[in-house]
Amino acid sequence: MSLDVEALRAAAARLLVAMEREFDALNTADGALGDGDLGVTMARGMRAIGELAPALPADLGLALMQCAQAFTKTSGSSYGTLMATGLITMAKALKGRTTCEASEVSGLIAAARDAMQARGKAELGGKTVLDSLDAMAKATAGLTDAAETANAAADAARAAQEELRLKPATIGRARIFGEKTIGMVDPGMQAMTAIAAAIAGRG
Amino acid sequence: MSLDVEALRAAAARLLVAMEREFDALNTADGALGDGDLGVTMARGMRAIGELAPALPADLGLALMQCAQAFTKTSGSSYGTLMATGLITMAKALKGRTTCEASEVSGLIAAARDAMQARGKAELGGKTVLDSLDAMAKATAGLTDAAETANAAADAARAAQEELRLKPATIGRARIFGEKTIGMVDPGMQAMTAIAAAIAGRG
Amino acid sequence: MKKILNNPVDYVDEMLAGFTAAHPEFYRLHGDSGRVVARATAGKAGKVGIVTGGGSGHLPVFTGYVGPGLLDACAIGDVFASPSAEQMADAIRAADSGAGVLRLYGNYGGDIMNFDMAGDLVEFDDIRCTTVVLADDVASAKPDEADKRRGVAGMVYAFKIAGAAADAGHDLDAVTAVAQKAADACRSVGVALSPCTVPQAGKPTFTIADDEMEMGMGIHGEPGVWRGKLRSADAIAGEMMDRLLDDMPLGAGDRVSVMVNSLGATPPEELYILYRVVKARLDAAGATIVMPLIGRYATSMEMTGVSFTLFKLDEQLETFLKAPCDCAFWSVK
Amino acid sequence: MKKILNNPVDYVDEMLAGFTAAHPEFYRLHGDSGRVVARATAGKAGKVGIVTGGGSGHLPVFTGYVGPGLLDACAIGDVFASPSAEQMADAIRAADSGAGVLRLYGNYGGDIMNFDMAGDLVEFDDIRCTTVVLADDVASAKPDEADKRRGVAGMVYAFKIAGAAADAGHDLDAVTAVAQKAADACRSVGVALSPCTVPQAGKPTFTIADDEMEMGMGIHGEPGVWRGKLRSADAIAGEMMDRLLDDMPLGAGDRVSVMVNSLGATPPEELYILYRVVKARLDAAGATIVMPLIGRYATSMEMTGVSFTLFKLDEQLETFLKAPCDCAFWSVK
Ligand SMILES: Nc1ncnc2c1ncn2[C@@H]1O[C@H](COP(=O)(O)OP(=O)(O)O)[C@@H](O)[C@H]1O
Ligand SMILES: Nc1ncnc2c1ncn2[C@@H]1O[C@H](COP(=O)(O)OP(=O)(O)O)[C@@H](O)[C@H]1O
Ligand SMILES: [Mg+2]
Ligand SMILES: [Mg+2]
Ligand SMILES: [Mg+2]
Ligand SMILES: [Mg+2]
Repeated sequence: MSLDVEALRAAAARLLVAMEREFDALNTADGALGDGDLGVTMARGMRAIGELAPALPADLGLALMQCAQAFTKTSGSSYGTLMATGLITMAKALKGRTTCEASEVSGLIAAARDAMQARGKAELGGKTVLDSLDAMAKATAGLTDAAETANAAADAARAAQEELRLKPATIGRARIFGEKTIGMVDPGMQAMTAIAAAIAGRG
Repeated sequence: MSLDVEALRAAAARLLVAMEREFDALNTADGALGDGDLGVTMARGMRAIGELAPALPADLGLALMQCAQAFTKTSGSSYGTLMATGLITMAKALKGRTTCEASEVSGLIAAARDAMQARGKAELGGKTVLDSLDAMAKATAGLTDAAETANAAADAARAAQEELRLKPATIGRARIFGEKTIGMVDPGMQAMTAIAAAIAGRG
Repeated sequence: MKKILNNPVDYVDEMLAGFTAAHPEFYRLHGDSGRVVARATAGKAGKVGIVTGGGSGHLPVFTGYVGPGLLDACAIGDVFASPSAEQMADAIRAADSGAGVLRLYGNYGGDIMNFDMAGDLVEFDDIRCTTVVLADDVASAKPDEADKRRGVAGMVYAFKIAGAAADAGHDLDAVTAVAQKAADACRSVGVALSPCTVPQAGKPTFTIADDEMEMGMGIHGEPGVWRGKLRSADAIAGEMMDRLLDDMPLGAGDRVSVMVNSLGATPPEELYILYRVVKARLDAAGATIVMPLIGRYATSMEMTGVSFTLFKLDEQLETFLKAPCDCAFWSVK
Repeated sequence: MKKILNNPVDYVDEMLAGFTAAHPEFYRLHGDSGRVVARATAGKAGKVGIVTGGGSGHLPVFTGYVGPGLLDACAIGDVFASPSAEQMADAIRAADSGAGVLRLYGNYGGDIMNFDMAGDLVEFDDIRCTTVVLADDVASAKPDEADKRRGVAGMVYAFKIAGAAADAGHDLDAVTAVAQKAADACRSVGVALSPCTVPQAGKPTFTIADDEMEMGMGIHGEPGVWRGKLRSADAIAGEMMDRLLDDMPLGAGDRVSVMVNSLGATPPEELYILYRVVKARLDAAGATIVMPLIGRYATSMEMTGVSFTLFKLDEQLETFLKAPCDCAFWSVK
């Protein structure tokens, strides 16, 4: 089964529900290490995407580009900007196509990861959303079934979050807290875990 | 026994103790109806008088004038200014004299009351320190013994405070509270009750 | 409501030490009470002097408004306490350059008694004094008792007008008359959300629940007209405008300056949110806003809250309002 | 920490509506995002443009400093959130008059990524951009990692210097170089006593006990160097000066501007109390204070606290610091 704009719309609907639910949790996680706005960023971004979802074009590239713009328009937070950067990268890759195979997902995630790395100038292993994406790209490599791919990505995001939890933060506002962040979940990774779970239909 | 500068010094010492003790009580009473500074005013004024007490001249007029100036220098609050006005009036009456008879006290209080009324433009019966002084002047009229005079003044101040408690405030910051002040003691009367008690050696 | 201070007793003296050290181009201490501030450069000889005085804790009011086109001198009391009569007399002397002095201050018992006493003191110096008492707070008394109202942020407009009239060379009676006209043309109302702490008292002046506000409260925490649940910015601004316009109706063709003033902690962001409503209401009435003032002009240290002031102009008042003035907190060019 | 607002989602848009309505002589909205403010009257054609951007909640930073002798345009985000890259691109376009644009903003991840992205976007418009990132907060990283420091109140000095250099007709590289020199000559440190509330979050950004303070805290509540019992004003000021002078020693003959800045709720009375110590320390070092700035220049809404900034001058910087500028919050004549 290949992915099309309908699948994108359905995912957007699930993501909106998930981000509204995680609003407080993400704000709180970000508040402990940063400025406490990550829930706001995600909920606003997803609401904006939700608004344009019914009118999204069948061209997946154009559709993802519109999603990226919705994100940049509602928020200039680090995470919002990185998300938009990732989406634009995927949009460019899918331009002119109305479907996408599950087998392409790993490559798309990896491309997003690289673009976001270039934008944010952070290293892998720095305990950021990049580590989530890296794990997701690796876990989905070679998979061809959509459900299997989504599940593998969700599992990988959670596993990466727990693994990196034990390292100190080195990037963004959390960096200042240094060693104190050992044992704390990176809010951006927590958000990506929630995103991947919602895409996989886990709630 | 006639009153001299020694008696004034002793009274000043008792007043200082009394006003330090009443600091919070007077601030609180004033805070309920005004701006909460009456304890500050009284303590600072009495401290200033305490500082100059050892050097007060034998001339009672000069001595009281110096006390009045000590009050005006430390505070410009309504009560401080009225106290100074009253003291200046008494000072003028006693200028050039080193003693004063108990029989003169009633007249001195009445003169202070009138000068303070002229300064503050308030009516008698308005629930202010004027009512305390009015009662004290009346209660001490005709008395010749110093202790008896002091006790009569202290009793009268307390009685006036309780009597006026049942009326609404009409003057100063408390006026705005209107009928709500019925049942509440006027802070300036409360201060005068404490002053009269301290002068009478009641603590 | 946390404060950065040393010994509370020294709050005002230390404040004035820093204040005069920071702005020697505007302010200098006069006399030896340490509580009288005069212009760094005296006004022209023969100019009417404008003097004010009042408690500390309201910066820029009172001391901050000493400067060209504004006040000549100011006596400063402890926090929320009147300066003494002697200090006021010193301020009057500093302000005098032979043409007499206007005493221009807020309607508070202590200040009135002391400025009266100060007047008695300077009579010996042959300084002629007049008085305009400022009473702009509509929440503090009904219109038929308007002379009992408290003086609040509208005082700033009166300082500006009197200062401009004096600088323009008018004589004492003319300056007094226009200051009185300005005072009569001001209406203010305030709302408080949280108290402030008088340093020497050490605890907040009043208490108020976390979800409450008080409409009409005075700048020392004096009682207002109601206390209740915190409302939306638009509802608060709407009620404040109602109260002001009930007291001083404005209509088509009227020209008015407005001040949206923070009592201290309320940030300019919120003042601008409120100003939308002020402007919409005046636009709807057909009145024209002249030189709106949005910021911290008359405060109560760290109190949370705002006040609105409407200042209805005629041609003379508008000219004086727009005349140049300068001080560390406000300048008109 | 109580706020006067309507729907928290509208806080910034309503603020900007009131802001531009109040000061049309200084500010106008540019483009249709509603989040870009430009000078009411554009700078001279051929002048280098100075653009900034950042989160709301810091007035007068950032938007307030748009004006003659200062910034040309500003992109404004939600409270404490970077504006978007598109808004920044719009601001860059508004600031451009053919001579290129300096992007001058605080060292925050979101702002950097977005200004970089905005630079990519305006490349199509053939606008040449340079960047100076401001990182003056000594408490946020050790000297050997100075490039990781946060940008705080020192940004205001950088705006002033860059604006003056651009107005003086210098080209983009020269303006960029002097802005970088100004940035390198600023050191700041802050102390917070109580938090503020981001409207959309609805609760205070951090909590702190009634008798505690945090030394070195950032303007969004980012962690400082220690948290402990509230100290006296003189002890606080002394430690802040130690930290600044350790990082940038000053001695005889040095000329320095100092900013004693309230984070919002702390009143000017307390800033003056602190300024005594600042002045005494610099006097003792033999340094000369030039144009001290005491007030609210860079805030965090209703946060209680202060920051100190030292800005070490050379002849060129002093000339630009004293050059005229004007906006609704600050003017130099
Ligand atoms: N430079 C960066 N590179 C990669 N990820 C980053 C970077 N900066 C921040 N992040 C991610 O973004 C999350 C914080 O996002 P957000 O709350 O939007 O930041 P801010 O409010 O500081 O702009 C972090 O937990 C981290 O996962
Ligand atoms: N005009 C007046 N005439 C007589 N007594 C007055 C007058 N005004 C105030 N008082 C007295 O002074 C007391 C308040 O004193 P104080 O706290 O010093 O006033 P404030 O702080 O308002 O200047 C009142 O309780 C009242 O007894
Ligand atoms: Mg964040
Ligand atoms: Mg009082
Ligand atoms: Mg008082
Ligand atoms: Mg943020």
